[in-house]
Amino acid sequence: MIWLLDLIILALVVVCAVATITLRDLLGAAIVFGVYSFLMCLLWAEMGAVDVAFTEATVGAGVSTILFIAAIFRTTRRSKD
Amino acid sequence: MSETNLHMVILAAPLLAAFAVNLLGRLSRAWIAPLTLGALGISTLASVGILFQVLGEGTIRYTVGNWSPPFGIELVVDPLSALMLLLVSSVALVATVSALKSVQLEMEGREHLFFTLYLILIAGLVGLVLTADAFNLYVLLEITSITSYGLIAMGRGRAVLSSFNYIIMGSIGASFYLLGVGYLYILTGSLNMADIAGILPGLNAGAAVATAFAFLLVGLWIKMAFFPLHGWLSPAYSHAPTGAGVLMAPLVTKVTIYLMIRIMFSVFSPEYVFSAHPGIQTAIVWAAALGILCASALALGQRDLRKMLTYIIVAEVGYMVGGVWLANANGMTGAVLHILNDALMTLCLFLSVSAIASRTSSLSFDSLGGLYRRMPLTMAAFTIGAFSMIGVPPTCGFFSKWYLILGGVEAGHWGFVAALVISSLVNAVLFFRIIEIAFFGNIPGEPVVQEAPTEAPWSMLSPLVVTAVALIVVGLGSGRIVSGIISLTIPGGF
Amino acid sequence: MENISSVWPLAAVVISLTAAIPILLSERRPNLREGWTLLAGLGKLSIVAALLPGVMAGKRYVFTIAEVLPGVPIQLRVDAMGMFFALVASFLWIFTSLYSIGYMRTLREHDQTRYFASFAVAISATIGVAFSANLLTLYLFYEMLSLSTYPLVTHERNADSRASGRKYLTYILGTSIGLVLPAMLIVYAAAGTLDFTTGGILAGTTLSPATLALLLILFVAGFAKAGVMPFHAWLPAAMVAPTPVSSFLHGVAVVKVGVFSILRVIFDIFGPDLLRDLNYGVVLTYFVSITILSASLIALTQDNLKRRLAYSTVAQLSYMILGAGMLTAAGMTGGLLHIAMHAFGKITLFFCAGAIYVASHKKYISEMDGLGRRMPITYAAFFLGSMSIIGLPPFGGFISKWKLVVGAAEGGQMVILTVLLVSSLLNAAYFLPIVYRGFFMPPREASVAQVREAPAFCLVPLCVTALGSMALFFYPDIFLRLAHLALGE
Amino acid sequence: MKRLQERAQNRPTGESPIIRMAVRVMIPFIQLFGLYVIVHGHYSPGGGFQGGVILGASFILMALAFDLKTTTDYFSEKANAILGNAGALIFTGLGALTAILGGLWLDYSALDRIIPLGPIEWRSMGIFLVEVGVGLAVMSIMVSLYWDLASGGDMDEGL
Amino acid sequence: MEGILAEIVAKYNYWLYVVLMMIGFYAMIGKRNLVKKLLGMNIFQTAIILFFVSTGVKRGGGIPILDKYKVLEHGVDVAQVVNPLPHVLMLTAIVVAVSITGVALAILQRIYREYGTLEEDEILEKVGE
Amino acid sequence: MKNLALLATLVTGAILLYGTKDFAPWGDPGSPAATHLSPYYIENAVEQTHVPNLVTAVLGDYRGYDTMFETVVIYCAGMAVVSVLRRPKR
Repeated sequence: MIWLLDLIILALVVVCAVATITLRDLLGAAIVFGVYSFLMCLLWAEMGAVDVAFTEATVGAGVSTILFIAAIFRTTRRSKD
Repeated sequence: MSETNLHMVILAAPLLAAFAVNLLGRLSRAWIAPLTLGALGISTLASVGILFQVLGEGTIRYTVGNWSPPFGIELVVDPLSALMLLLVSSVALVATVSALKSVQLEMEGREHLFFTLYLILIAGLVGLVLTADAFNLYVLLEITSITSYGLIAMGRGRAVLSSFNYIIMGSIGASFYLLGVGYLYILTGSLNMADIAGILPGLNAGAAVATAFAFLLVGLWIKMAFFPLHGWLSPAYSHAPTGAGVLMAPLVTKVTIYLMIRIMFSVFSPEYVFSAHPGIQTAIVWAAALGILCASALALGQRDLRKMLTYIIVAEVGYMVGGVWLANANGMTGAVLHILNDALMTLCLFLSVSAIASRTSSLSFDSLGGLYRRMPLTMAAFTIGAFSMIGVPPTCGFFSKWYLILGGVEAGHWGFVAALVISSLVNAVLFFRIIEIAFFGNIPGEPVVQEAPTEAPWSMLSPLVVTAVALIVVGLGSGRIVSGIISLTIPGGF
Repeated sequence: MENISSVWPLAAVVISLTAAIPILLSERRPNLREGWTLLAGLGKLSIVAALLPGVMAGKRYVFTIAEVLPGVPIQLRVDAMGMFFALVASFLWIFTSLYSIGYMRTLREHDQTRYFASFAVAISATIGVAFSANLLTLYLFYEMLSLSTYPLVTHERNADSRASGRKYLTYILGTSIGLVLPAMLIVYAAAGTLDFTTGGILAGTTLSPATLALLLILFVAGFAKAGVMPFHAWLPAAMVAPTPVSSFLHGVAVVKVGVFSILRVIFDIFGPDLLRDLNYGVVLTYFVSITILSASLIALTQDNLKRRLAYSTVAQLSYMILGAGMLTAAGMTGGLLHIAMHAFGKITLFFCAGAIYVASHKKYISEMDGLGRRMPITYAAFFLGSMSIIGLPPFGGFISKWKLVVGAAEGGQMVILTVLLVSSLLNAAYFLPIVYRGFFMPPREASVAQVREAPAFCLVPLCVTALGSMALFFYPDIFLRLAHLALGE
Repeated sequence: MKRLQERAQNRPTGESPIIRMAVRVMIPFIQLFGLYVIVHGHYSPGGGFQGGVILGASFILMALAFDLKTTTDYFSEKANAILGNAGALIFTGLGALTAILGGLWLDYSALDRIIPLGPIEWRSMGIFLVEVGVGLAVMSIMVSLYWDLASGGDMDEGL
Repeated sequence: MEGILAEIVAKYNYWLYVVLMMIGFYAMIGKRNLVKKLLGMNIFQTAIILFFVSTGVKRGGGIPILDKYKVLEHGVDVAQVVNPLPHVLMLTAIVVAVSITGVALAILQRIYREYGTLEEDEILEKVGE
Repeated sequence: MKNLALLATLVTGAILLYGTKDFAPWGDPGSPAATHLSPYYIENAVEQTHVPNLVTAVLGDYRGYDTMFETVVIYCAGMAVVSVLRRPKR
């Protein structure tokens, strides 16, 4: 079962990464990036890197995303590509 | 403080002073100058001491936290790094004297922030020179980068855009470097340079080692703006605040070249670097030659003094990379000597640019007319710096060029020799164009208006004069420097 | 040969360099400023003269400034050849300075301080070239001379002088960086040294004849100050400078430095024997013969007096290289001697041209009809100078030309002999009409009637040099001795 | 708490009261958790960095639910700057201190010379001190990053 | 074919990281929107972190948090614990990544203030190049 | 431009994949990375520092120098953002 979960996470990570860079709505992209970070964090926790996973959860999925959102709020949501 | 910690002083003084500047500087700006200059003065003194110690007793090895080398982080001071330490700390000291003034003029109220970043940048450069740990090098590389991004973005107008560009390129470079470290780590299980160097020859993993080597090098090339990866440098340095440009232009690329030498010869070996892939060596020297020519051509197209100088920096990077990759002792000597000389020449030119910028509205060629009359000392120093760039003896630029060309002749690499000669000629054209404008004023035939002498303030002029004198002193002393220090830095196998 | 370590060579070089500082500082007191100039000139001449007896006795004074490259220090060494040149240069500098004072003050030129300071640096560099112990030191002072004369060439500050300055630098710096520097490096890579050694340092090396030929070309073309065609174009262009500068450039320093450097390279880097073995001497003589003839022909067509003199200089310079290229004892002596003889003659001519300009503001020969009667002393000196250049007795020019002719005859080179004779005729053809027009043609312009002799500061130097070139015919001993010593005879 | 209530009353428009209420309740717990993560870094995942981020996040959350002014009332800019500097100084200063005490840089066992706890215990202690420093620095920098980015450098209303 | 498949299965993490790296790298150099470039940068860096963390994995290894007293008395079986060193390195790398993101976002806002857009081509147009 | 970027990306990816061919299989306990340095930390860290969380031990002590600079990095980031973005108070 665990490898199935693993495989799903792997697939989702790639999907999220692609979505992040293709979404035209920057806010959406930032949110998807948060999801991506969180999936990454799951992946690392599963690899035994609990500290890294914890950090990624707080930083990547948390603060980083918030900073992105803050910056996007202050600038523009629109993106041409 | 015990003697063994002497080289930590070089790093710790600016680092601790940075926090002090941030805390006390926001209370009163009177604190900033004494703290900054004091810290850098201590650094310079300590690095002089270290240089003599290393020359007397040989390489110093130091383990942070008292953990034996492969497990803890090791710092190594060999003659080359001792030389670099002295270069970094003294250039920083001289640059700071001028930067204190120009920052005061340019960014009222943000001085403490500027000098916090500035001092940490210096500490980062010192750390880069000291470290013998591949991952620690990455962290310090990012310190120097992140402070540079900040310092550049403090400039006006397009500075932010260039800084953003620099962030993207710099991050790619650092990430590539980190990938290289990762590949080495997975192959050897170690991060200590000497340890890796011991393990690598016994490995049977040609592809991965080659990949690691390629990524380490490309990463550093991006950071040092080696042609064709140079795009970020020119806008970044030309739009940076003058105070930041004076520090970054002489030091950052030069330290990165030092790092390249470190990686090539301390992690890998000359045999591996030059013999394992014979075509690569020639290709890189050709790339360097091409880079020199293209950067010189680009410099010719500029109509702004600082922009022009930044392209010259790119060309000079080609000199040094090419010199190292010539794979003979003369080329290597030339490259190392040129690191020293180029830092001084660039410092001299950027200091005079900052002195000029304090008195003129812009740095485009049109506004430089008649400067000799108005700022004779500044322009005299500028002229010496220009002569050094062109390679007129006895300024120091001539001697490193001498070794580089000699190395090229020895290696039979005529393309590189031709590139060096042509770039010297281009430099002559570039600088005499400016000297002519500054000498005559811009509008032909029109009588030059006798203006009141407006020489830059002494705090900007004195470092400039010191540097100009240093150019000649180093030139005349280059025989001693080569035989006393640089000859010790040539790795075995040359 | 005995080498004596001595600080005097350095003093001889540096004295005028340091004089530049008080000159710059005493901008507001012209008399004091010119005092410094003259003081430095006299000091320099006396130092050089003090070293003369030792050099005549076969000693060499050596001073090492800095050890800059392995095996190649920045070193000064006074030997016979250097002494020969230094003597000429430092002697004539005093008169050039005197003349400059008169010229600049009469015309109320601007920026006189900068002018005299650059002058002082330039003469330092000239003596430095003369006393260089190796090619690197020579290169150093050569570049220093190029750069310090740039402000002199562009003194006028107008578009014309800027263009000439640019041309000057392009030729001089371009060739020295682009041609001499690589050549020097190849020599260093092959021989491991750059020291001037009698008999040359390239003889024992492994360089192929083709490479040697390339080196010779690089050096002869690279020292563009010598004005060998096609690298001569800067010389007529540089005539926009004030006349004392032209006389300094052509009579004393710049062009002679170029020739001197080429002679140094031929004698002490290649060595006559090597060139003789390879038969490159003949090629060189033919090559410069072209310059001699064509420059003389061009000179005939020039109406601007200074340009005519300039082309004459181009031709005369190649005489010296021609002499060296003959590789016979008499020829080489003649080449060397011609440096001194031409210096005295040509400087007189330029002084005269300047004096004419100061007195009458005339630049073109066609305007100078009848001027001789208003300025008899100047025109007489001009006549003496041109006789020396043409090479007639009793003038110094005769001795050197005679040696050249003898050298050509010894070498059995009839072509060269013809060239010498034809060019002498051409010399006469472009100099004598000037004198003739001055004395015997009626003035074309009314303004000529008001012209009076130039001030004494101008007149005295030109008389001295004119008489000097005559005196050299009767007392050439010192220069002959030095030339023989230099050639190791 | 009282001030939060006042502010909530002063600005009736804006975010929903439910969120405000929830945030008001959550913040102390978040901060407690942050401290726990820092202090317990020796025994469980976490440490100065993660704890610092969590502490910083509590203030960010406050700023999100209320407004920027609220946070600057609680945690002034000056205090923030001093804490940030102090955090970084604790780490580097500890390094300098060990060097001054005659050890090598960051060799915590050298601290044994001031208070004799035993070198190994001091290493553990040193790591703890360092983590606290990191925590302080990270917290204040995270908060300041958010302040600046959310307000565009004006430090007024925030998002 | 078999060989390649086996290789992929044995090293699928490396493949994954290369794919992510390529996505990030492409965004950094190919996308014209500045925020996209930064997102790409973050993806690139997480990919590298993934790579490093993967190097620390041991099949059958537990997390690198031990029981102090047990270890002091009985020692520890190296094979039972994953390699902690890459984790340490990556903690540092994450911090560096978030710092750079912060600075970049600040600069981004200044750019927007200055040029009113975040599209690279539009900015270049405004700058006049 | 985009094509060039794609090409550069593909080349980089290909080189990186080419490099992985010499790696030990994923999770191999006998790989150099797992056998050279890390056993030392796993075996000795608790004893030498009395910290059971190995990551914290290595982070805080063995590689404390890195962590010090890590703190400096984030500190710099804070300072840089303030200096770049903050506008003086009216």
